[in-house]
Amino acid sequence: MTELADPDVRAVSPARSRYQSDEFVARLRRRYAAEQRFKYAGMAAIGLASLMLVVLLGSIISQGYTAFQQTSIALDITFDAAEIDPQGTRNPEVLAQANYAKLIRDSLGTVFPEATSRADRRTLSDLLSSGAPFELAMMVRDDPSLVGTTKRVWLTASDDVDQFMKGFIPRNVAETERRVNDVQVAAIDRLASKDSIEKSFNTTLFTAGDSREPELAGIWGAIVGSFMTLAITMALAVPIGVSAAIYLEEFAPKRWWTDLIEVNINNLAAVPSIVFGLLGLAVFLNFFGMPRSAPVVGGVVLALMTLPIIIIATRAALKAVPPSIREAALGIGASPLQTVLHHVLPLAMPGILTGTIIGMAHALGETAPLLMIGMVAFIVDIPGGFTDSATVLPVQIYMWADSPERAFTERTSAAIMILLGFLVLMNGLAVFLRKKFERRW
Amino acid sequence: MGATMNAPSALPAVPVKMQARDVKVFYGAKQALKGINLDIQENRVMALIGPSGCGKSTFLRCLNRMNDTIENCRVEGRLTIDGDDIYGRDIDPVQLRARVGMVFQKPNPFPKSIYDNIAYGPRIHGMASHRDEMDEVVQKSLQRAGLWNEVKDRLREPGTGLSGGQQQRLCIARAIAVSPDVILMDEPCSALDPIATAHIEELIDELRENYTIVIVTHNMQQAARVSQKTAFFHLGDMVECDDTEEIFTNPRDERTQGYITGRYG
Amino acid sequence: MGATMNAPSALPAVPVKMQARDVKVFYGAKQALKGINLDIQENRVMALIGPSGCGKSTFLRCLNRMNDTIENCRVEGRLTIDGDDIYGRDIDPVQLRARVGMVFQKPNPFPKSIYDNIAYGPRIHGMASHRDEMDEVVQKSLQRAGLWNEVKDRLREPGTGLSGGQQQRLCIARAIAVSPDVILMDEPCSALDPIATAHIEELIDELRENYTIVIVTHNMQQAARVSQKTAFFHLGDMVECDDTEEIFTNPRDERTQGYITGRYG
Amino acid sequence: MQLTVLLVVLAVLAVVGYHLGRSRAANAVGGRIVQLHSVPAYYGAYVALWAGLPAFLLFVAWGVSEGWLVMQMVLAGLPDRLTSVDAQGIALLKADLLNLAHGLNTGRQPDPAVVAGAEHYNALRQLGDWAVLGFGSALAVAGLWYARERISPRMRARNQVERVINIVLIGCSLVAILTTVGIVLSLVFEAARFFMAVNPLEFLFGLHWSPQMAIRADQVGSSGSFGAVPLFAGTLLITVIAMLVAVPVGLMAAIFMSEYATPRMRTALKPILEVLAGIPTVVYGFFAALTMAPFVRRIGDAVGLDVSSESALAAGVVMGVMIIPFVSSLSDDVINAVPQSLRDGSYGLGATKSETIKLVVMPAALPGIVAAVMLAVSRAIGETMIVTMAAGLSANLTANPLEAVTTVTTQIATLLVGDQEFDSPKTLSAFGLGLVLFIVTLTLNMIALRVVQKYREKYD
Amino acid sequence: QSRDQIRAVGSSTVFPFTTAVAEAFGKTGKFKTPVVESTGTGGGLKLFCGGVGPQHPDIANASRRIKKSEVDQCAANGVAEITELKIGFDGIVMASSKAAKHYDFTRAQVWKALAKEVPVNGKMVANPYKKWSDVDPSLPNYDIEVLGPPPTSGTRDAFNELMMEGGCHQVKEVAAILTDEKARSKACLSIREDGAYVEAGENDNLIVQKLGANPEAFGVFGYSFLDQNKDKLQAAKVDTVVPSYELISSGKYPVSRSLYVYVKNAHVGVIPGIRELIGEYTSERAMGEEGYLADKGLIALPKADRDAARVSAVNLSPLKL
Ligand SMILES: Nc1ncnc2c1ncn2[C@@H]1O[C@H](COP(=O)(O)OP(=O)(O)OP(=O)(O)O)[C@@H](O)[C@H]1O
Ligand SMILES: Nc1ncnc2c1ncn2[C@@H]1O[C@H](COP(=O)(O)OP(=O)(O)OP(=O)(O)O)[C@@H](O)[C@H]1O
Ligand SMILES: [Mg+2]
Ligand SMILES: [Mg+2]
Ligand SMILES: O=P([O-])([O-])[O-]
Repeated sequence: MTELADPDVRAVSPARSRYQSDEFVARLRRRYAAEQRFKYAGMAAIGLASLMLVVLLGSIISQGYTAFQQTSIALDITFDAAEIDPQGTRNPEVLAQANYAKLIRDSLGTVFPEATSRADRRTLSDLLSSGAPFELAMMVRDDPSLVGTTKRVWLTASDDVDQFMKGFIPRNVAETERRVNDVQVAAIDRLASKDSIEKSFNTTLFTAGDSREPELAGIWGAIVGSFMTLAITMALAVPIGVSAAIYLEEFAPKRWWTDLIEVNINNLAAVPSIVFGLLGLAVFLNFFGMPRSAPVVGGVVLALMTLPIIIIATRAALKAVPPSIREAALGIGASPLQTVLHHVLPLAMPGILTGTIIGMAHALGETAPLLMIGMVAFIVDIPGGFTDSATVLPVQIYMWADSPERAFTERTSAAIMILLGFLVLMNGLAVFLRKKFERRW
Repeated sequence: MGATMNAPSALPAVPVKMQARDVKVFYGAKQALKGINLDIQENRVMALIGPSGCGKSTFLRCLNRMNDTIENCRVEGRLTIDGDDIYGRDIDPVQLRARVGMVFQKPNPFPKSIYDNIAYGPRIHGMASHRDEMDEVVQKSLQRAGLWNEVKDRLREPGTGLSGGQQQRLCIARAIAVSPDVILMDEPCSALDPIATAHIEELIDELRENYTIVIVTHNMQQAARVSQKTAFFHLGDMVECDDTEEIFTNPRDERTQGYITGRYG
Repeated sequence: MGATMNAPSALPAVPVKMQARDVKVFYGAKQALKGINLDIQENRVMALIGPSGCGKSTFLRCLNRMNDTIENCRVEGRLTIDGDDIYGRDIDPVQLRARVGMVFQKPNPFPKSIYDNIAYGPRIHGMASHRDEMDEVVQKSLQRAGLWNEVKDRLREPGTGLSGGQQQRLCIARAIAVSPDVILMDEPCSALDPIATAHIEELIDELRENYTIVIVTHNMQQAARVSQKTAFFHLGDMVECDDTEEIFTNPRDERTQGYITGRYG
Repeated sequence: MQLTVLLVVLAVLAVVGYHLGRSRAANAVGGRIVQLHSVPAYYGAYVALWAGLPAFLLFVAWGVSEGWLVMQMVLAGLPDRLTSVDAQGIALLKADLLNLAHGLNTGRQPDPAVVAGAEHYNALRQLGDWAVLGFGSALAVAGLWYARERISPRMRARNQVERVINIVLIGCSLVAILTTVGIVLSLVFEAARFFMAVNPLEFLFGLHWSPQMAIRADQVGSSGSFGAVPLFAGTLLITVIAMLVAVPVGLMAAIFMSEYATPRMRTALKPILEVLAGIPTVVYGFFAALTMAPFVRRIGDAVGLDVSSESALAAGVVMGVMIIPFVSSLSDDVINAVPQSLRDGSYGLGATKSETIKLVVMPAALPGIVAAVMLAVSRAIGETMIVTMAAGLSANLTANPLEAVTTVTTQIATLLVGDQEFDSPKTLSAFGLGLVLFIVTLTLNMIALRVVQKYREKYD
Repeated sequence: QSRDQIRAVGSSTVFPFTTAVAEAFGKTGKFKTPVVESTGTGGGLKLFCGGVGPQHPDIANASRRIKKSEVDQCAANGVAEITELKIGFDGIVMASSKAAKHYDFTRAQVWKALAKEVPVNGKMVANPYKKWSDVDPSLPNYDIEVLGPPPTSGTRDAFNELMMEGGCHQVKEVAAILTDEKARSKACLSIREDGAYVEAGENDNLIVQKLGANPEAFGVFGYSFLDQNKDKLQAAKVDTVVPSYELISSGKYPVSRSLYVYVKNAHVGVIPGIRELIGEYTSERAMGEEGYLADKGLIALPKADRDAARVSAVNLSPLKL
């Protein structure tokens, strides 16, 4: 029996009322003040971050919401058979080749009979989008019986008219200082008085590919491209990243070379993203001869870029699982792999999901590496496969943000809103999964 | 076997340190305690015994409001310390916990050095202003918990690297380092070997002079050895509370009898 | 108090299930076991006793290679099961651990439902092909661990929501659910109340018919009650191993004597 | 088409193999699985691997080499007059063949021999695909059968399966190494050319960065100095500013979410903050340049400070906002994973919540928090757009956050997307910068690893 | 792989014009719409000169003329025949916010304000001017702050050559102080690095918007951005010439440069549609004075040059430097 003959015991156990002493109470008050400060600091942090988000989102939305509307102009178009299909064959080839611009000019001529000079007529046809003749061509292709009739049709207005209607081009400045001249302003007023010009929901934005004309530009191509690219990224980065993390955290012997891999992964996280683009260019395009601008290459490059994020996050999550859980599983004869798959991984899942989300969010918003592999490109056609030329949402945003046309400003913000919509969707899924896996023990 | 008690019996009336009146505890919809009435006397050791899951730990955690940290836990009834309502406005849980220390069932050393584990409490309560004082507090606490000799050369090593029993003694040392009024111990010796257990029991006996102690134990002998009062819990009820000798030799309730005799009678 | 033993003494020669020859264990540079020689007989209960930190858990963990999971742990010497080298090529540690089950010092239920905690082992070993069979295995195991009545209505609730003692019994149930040859128990009853302890001790006695059991305990009485052989460890040495009765009544080494008599003599 | 079918066949065979292997192993010992070397699932996995893996490798090999192989065969079959041209001619011929094989109209009359070649090409590809489907399926069935036959109680199925899995896992880890190798290779040659043109010492220790070098021979160059110190100093400055925003805010946000907020609040807050990480950097760039920078400048003017309209402060702060979620979300996860028993221990001693968090929870969560912060630092170093737009491109050597600075990555990006020339040091300096940045961060990471390893503490 | 889609790479300045042509070309429906990448002139030419075959682009956009070294590189990689098409002009303007007072500059003033070293009292000294009014009292009392492209940009090259070098030559003292041709040229082209000239990246929209936030600053960017932001910006006259469409087109405005498109002859006929595409590009409805490219901000060539481009496009006459 150990002897504890300590006559001095009371020295370390002072008067029993010490926790009610004034000194202690005063100290407690200070501690509580610190507690409050700490809590407020936490709230302030959340508040600050949320405020930033609100400001950012606010500025994006306030700039972008107008892009969801587009101005159109109604014209009575005479689908003159002699003009469209003189032979009367109704051959689609012939119908497609017809000069629909002339139909529009003629129609405008009847609305604005006073415009006789070449310049004025030109000015007037600039009210309509350069895509308007194609809209007519589409109508005729879809319904050849239109030929020979006269019909009131809504045609897309040009971007300048659209901006004017939305108030982004001021009316009360000198004519030389606006892209809509006085003749056009008068024409717009005349159309408005006849209810022949109005704003409606901008479906083009959601269904079309890119275009040089803001009023014809859409982000569907970029959405599809982003989807394909991200699908590849996710399919590669998540399994490879999680596997690598599992290996390093659970199986790898602690040797110099595992340290090397660890350092190396941390280092990759700091490599500027454009360097991954260089890598993609050198290895995938030049060495393996993969196609330029293809989602498959973009996906691989972004996967390499997000890999370190996922690995680091997953390792941190695995590390947080208490060893007693592993012992419990091993102790009843689960193999190390089963231990990891059945117990450790599910417990680490919230952290893994967080890493995946942050990695994917990064990949979803990244432009620079794609520049090197040709995805920063003007691509009109909607990609149909993983090797077709494609672009992605952030690149579309980047290119629109750099376009001179005023109307692209609002579309840039609209595209950002859509991108964020996808992000929120992705996050939503992760929140759901995270909630499923999360538990405190 | 019978209760081999070495504790004094039939104590004179002493002031009541803590009091429970009709204490009910719920975990969500599940009721864990069904109205406990209990007086805990000053400078006495009170043992709580009873089968597993009967609510001993739950009750113990009410005494220093550790239940506050459990999400869906609700406490009803009145609990007092020195006449003050524990759940009342006047009492602050932090202050309360400093007055009512706790040692848990599973040893839970902090992921810090052995030294810092002990110094943690005194430091937050501002009990030692100098390095030397702190060193002394740490050494005293470790000595009283009977761990000093084993760890004196490795005070800077992490507390989590100790064996199970060492960890538990570390937690005891940590609790007594802040010299609370009341010490709650939830099976403090379950991970200890007999020598260490004896050491702790001696310590408890010694602490009793200045402190009030409530101990949960599954070891009848231990309860008999260290406590002056014993309360028997069963299925969320406090069946019986009396002088320890009384309980072990002459239980009034048949459930108590059944339990303490078990196959050990 | 003296060792009140209710175990049979002087057993006839029985086959050896596991054997340790000059087993040394190092944690990094620190030597935790200094050359252990020990025979563990089939269908017997072997108790390991000794002061805290003497290496009981370490030795136990050698027997099913749980030490493999500790980064800097090195095992030397020869350990066999049924004559096969435990650390040899032919033995798969995973399969070994299915044969040599383990209950740990701290209860460590999986953060899953009670049912899934038990069903996990049988499931990975393909021991129950049907839902019904599995239900039966779960029920049997919980019944044998004496937990069935308490949890039968909440099998789908998380195992981590149980009380400390319930958790430990859950872990025991989980270990016996895979019906191993040998069961290693590291202070399995330290968190249990006497009734549950008695239940487990009975279970151990019962299991002995089919299984070999090694149990670490700090409770001399328990060692005396449940084991046929007792080994005394001290500072990394196996000081003495003999029939339990022999050890408790007639220890040869004075360290053993000092320990088991302690203040309990 | 055939290849898709093959994949489906392989998947099915693998599943079948798994079940066959498991039941056969169990039967081999009459249900007493203790007698097996490994648990039955491993025998199942063993058979599944034999069924799936060889055929899958064949599939991959064919997929990679198909185009090249078939093309070689077609070229060999073409008349000499077409193929006996230089490499460029062959390249054009191949393009012609492929265009024809895919039925493209190139707008010119193709050579009949080339047309025949294109048909040959299509036929060969068809044939090859069918052959691979047939051969692959056969291989899978054979593998399945072979593995099934080999099952015996003493067979070390676990070791074999785990070896394969281990190889796969190691392979995954090696992707990171390969990436590094790839990056180094894609930088090192051009970097070497750069260092031949510019003295590495001048590059590393020069205090002046101004690559206004002539890009055209007929254009007279102005100053061309390549001292990278201002770039690294600028990177450091902006990273530090960003961290000063992101770490306190992120960490406090994480603490609030995991310790103070209700679970419902937490599930809502976390993804909201994560949105910050997903906003395209162009947006942050505009925000930094058009809102934050003028704001900082106005504040500075108000208190009488001379603030450049492109300040490191504006860029750094906005970048910090962007990486808040890196710190907050990851830290929140690890803080949440700290066992409750540690908190209880602290509360039991009379600690307040904030004391518990600061003194117990944080140290326990430190390894994970360090990982999160390192990730955030990395992200800050790698970010280009915000700096380009808000802090400008002028390389000032200053520690004053109110002045304009530029960063290494910004320069790399600008040099690479701007007008380049093959062997102008101006263009090549991007590669030099990339390589040196790579080495610098590698060194820093090495140091960080040592530090973290030293202070890492385990808990349970 | 085969390719049925034309690929163009190169200058970000020419990008808006080539894309407009590509789109119009695609709308005719006979061919797929070409893919146009914005890689910068040098980067584009590097890709373009990489070789012959479907993995290499067919067309390169350039905001400057191809260099001899680049032609050599092309030849070394087997790209022997290149057709050069000059497509139009780009004016480089100096503009400020409408909120500021309007001022006009001479090139000499601009040079003095922005050069690294200027002659003071017969010596070249580090540029001492802080305000425009220091350069010339007739100029505004504003801090000199010019937001312009970085040295990696083609626009910057042109600005250097046309504005700075031109301005430098107007300052007679320079020639007097620096007799050495090389040193003089260097002095003429060096832009100060003390913050007065802000390298604002390649995003011209950003410059335009920054001018809004900072009315005392001037911006340097392409004409098309001025055209789109007439209501917000006012352009300074340079040497008394207004940067208007007509005056740039006629060559009176001193700071304008030519834009080019290069075509890889070897790909014509292999990749479908190249001939038709450049036909569209050089057509009057595209690059004519009233063509859709003019609407996008491209300044049309004189009639004779347009005709010459059209002939080149038909004949595919290889470039000889
Ligand atoms: N956090 C919790 N949530 C829900 N139920 C709980 C929780 N903690 C305890 N319980 C339940 O409350 C009852 C009392 O638990 P308590 O921990 O107080 O038992 P105990 O007497 O300490 O048992 P033991 O001796 O095994 O530790 C048990 O049925 C237990 O399952
Ligand atoms: N992972 C480890 N690393 C380093 N040392 C360890 C480790 N685990 C145990 N030790 C040390 O090895 C010695 C034996 O420990 P062990 O856990 O076997 O003791 P024990 O006999 O089980 O004690 P207790 O009865 O307290 O559980 C002790 O000194 C302990 O501190
Ligand atoms: Mg309890
Ligand atoms: Mg132990
Ligand atoms: O992209 P640029 O080469 O025209 O600057």
